[in-house]
Amino acid sequence: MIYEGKKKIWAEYQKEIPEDHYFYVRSCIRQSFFPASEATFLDITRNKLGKDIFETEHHTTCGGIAYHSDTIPQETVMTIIARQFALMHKYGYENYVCSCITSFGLYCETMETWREYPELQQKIAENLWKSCHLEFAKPKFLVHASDLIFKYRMQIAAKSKYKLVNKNTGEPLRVVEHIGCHYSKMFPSKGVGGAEYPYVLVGMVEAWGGQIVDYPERRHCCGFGFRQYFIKGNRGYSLSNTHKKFESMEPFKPDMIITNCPGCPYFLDRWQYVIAETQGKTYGQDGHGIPVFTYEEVAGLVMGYDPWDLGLQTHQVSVEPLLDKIGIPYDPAKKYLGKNGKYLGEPQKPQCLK
Amino acid sequence: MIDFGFSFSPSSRINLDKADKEKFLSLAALEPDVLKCMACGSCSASCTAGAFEDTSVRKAILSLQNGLSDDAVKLLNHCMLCGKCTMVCPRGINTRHLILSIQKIYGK
Amino acid sequence: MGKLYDRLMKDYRLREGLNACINCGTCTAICPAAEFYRYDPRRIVDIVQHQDDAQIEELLKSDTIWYCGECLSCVTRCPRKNAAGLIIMALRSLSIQTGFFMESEKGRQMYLLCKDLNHNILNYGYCIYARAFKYDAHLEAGVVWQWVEKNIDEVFDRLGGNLDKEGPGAMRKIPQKDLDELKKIYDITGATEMLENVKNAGLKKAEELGLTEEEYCQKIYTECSPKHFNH
Amino acid sequence: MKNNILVIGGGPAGLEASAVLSRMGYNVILAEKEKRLGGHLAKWDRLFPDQTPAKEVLDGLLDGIKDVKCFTETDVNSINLLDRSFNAMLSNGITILADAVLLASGFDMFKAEKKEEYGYGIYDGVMTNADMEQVFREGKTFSPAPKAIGFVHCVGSRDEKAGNPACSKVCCATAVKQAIETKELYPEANVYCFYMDLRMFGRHYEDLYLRAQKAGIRFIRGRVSEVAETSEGRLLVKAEDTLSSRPVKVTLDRLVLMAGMRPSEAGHKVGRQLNLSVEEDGFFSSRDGFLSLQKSKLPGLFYAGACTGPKTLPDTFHEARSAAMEIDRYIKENFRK
Repeated sequence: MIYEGKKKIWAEYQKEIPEDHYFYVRSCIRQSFFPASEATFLDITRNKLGKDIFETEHHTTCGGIAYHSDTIPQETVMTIIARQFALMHKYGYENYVCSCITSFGLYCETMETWREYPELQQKIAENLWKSCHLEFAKPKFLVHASDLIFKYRMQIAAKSKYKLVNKNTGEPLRVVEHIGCHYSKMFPSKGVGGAEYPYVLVGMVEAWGGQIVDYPERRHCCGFGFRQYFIKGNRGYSLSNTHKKFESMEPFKPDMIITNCPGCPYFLDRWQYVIAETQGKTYGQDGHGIPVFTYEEVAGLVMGYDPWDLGLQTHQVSVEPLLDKIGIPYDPAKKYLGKNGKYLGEPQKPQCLK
Repeated sequence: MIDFGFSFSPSSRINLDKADKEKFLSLAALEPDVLKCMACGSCSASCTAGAFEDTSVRKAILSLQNGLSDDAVKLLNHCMLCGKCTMVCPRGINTRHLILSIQKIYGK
Repeated sequence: MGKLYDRLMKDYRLREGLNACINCGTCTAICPAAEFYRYDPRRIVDIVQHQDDAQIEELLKSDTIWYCGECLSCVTRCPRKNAAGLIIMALRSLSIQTGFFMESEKGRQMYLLCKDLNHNILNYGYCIYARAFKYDAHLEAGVVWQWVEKNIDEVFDRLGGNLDKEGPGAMRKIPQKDLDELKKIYDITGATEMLENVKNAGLKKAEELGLTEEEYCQKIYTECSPKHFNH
Repeated sequence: MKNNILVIGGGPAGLEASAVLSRMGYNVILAEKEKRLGGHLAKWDRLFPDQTPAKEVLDGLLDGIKDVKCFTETDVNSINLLDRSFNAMLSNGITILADAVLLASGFDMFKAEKKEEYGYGIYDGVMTNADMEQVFREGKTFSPAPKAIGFVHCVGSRDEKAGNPACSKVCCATAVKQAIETKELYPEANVYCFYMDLRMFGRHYEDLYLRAQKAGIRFIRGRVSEVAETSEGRLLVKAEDTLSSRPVKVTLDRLVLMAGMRPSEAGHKVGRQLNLSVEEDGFFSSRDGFLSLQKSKLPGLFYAGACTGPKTLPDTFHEARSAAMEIDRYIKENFRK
């Protein structure tokens, strides 16, 4: 592997990411499975870095998952998107940051289609007025929330308490990155680092002391596949694709996985559980899995957030071996406590996965 | 063990690393012309059995190259050895003879 | 040029996604569905570009068009700027419009997908709504999700969420006025009508099979014929 | 008085045209930007279809230019048309007044790193056709002996995303030739060619293909989709075997990319100064596509070789000779009345 070669490609995909003043839009999946990640994103950007990230309770889903499950027409999803953009405009913002990769890809695709077919844009603007009495507008800058954390990665590093380093050996942790397919595969220029060697997560990991591990199925989809997951009879597709990735990364012995898509960490985490429970196979050390994180969780960890504030207790693959490796303290007794210290009981133990 | 209600799907991907080269080389020693196929499809187009069953010399050769010998044998199962494919092959492969050799080496 | 092809060409995704295909196979080479289903996106693009309505109709009635996971990895690779994934999306829409989706096992799954996802959107404002995501239907979500489900309000409070509460935050209660706007969008952009058609087609089928709605849902949720797979 | 003819480019086209013009009695001045003459030919080992050593051809060309004034490592800094002669200032400070100019600026190799998914310049085992010729030419061997090697046709050719929708004409035959040479060096290795169409159009080319098949080289009809590095540092290559409609993967030690032809940057620099028109593919446009192939729209300025699109060496030599004849006719009609 020639690192310099990758650097040359990264240099060609420089995406303009404004420093401040964003309209924030949440992700359905991240809210459901990783609510603490979105909370951490807002806490870091607003309270630690002093940025203006605005959220309104009036925004909704972008409809992307329903659209990619083929259950609503393109015109419907475009009008919902137009409504989100219009809210941004209404609250006086022109930079739009979204938490979801499916949304991000769909926004890029939609804006490109509008650009190519102005008559369609006109129709959507009319739909928007008819349904919501909102004024049509488009963001000046569209970024994914991982783009922003990438932009602030050095500031985060400067405030960090821990590094992605094995405290016993002093060696950088071996980190696998997984980029959501809809981040840049459709429009390479919209992603930091392009489509083939995206830099958005690599940059974070490098800034925070870790070492990126490239492996043959790095670019492969986690296997979500929308309808391929929602219908139980189709889930073999989803499972098989994640399995293919883990078989490919196994010889590289990664310490952890970082992701920028909300769905991927759920799948990469849970399919390890299914593989372990059905095949008896685990990919981490001593019967453990390889822990999978959102970029917000990793940012939070290096900045010294309490792992249970980050929601790591809701992962199926246990994170403790990695926390020990880095030297991040945690209180096992507090893992399953509610907000006011109420003990919520413990989840059952998996049969195979430690 | 938990029954999740679904299971792994078999992969369709041909893995050339695992293609059995030895057997193919022994076929090529006996039938050097097997190497000359350029996948034009004249054999399949003229195949009498191919009109009714999945029979194709072209596909059988390809399957052997890909290490899928069971598929290859299946693709020749309904061959009646009429020899039309031998007549039309632009590379002059004695396909009829080749089919017999494939059956001999790979058949059960 | 056939009528189905004409209808496909009205779809912006087809116009964007179909240039001349050279059958090079870069899409199929890395397609997650091509590896785990009997599926070859290259051939779909080729069939569509031949503009033969009989073949297109066969596609619209087949399981084939429902195998794609819409990851759009094919888009990056095509040397002719085609987008197999977008073409599939257009084919699926047409299959639903024509009612042909009811003729394949995978197509009939539309009933449940339309019902669940859009129920979430129109009632809560989310595609995925944590409270509706049940361990019983998702054993793979793990024993940890069983725990989350049991303590869902506590867990969301603990993790900085705002489950079903007023104001901004994760999984907040989205104001009714905003949900009403979503419903209006559905009404004027054809989603309501489409959902109604999918629903009626499914209920009719259930009746034909002598199944209750619940039994029918269970059937399409779990069934998976071996014909979809490679071996 | 001898008429001055300026030849821009010292590759096969420029050398052969210079030789013919000089035999005709013209005063030929040749400007070549590189240190040595011969262009891409000088970097090649053997030539398809019969594996003639490139050096033999190059030596033959160099024999013909004994009376030509050659400036190497010399750019054309500026050039313009004065009345009916061209005034060119070379980077070595010499100014030339020429009655006719032959543009033989050839082609640049497509930059294989632009096909990011193939990992040229990133994965150690990935190389180009030109790299492979250098290996052959220097008599180097791969150690340990490779177990599997692949050749990828159409890299940066027939590829709209790479900005080159056209076929580069020579890559199929080059790939098959290099595959045969590789198989000769490493008889135990599995050798694969990934192609979309095999364009073996020339005399003896199909024989080359047949020879490769008989040598056991495997032809896979599918364009390589992506390349990655395994934990052992080998290359995992994925394509579709479109003839069986199934995805395929193979692990290789080396992957050779057939980088195609792009218009020469240096040629464009000259072209811009003279307002020469280029077609959509970036190559210069001839006055017409049949009878005036060697003529530009500018009187006195002629083309030969790959500056008007991908060409084989024999094509290039034909063009060089016919350009010399066109120049001769032009000089006789315009300067000797």
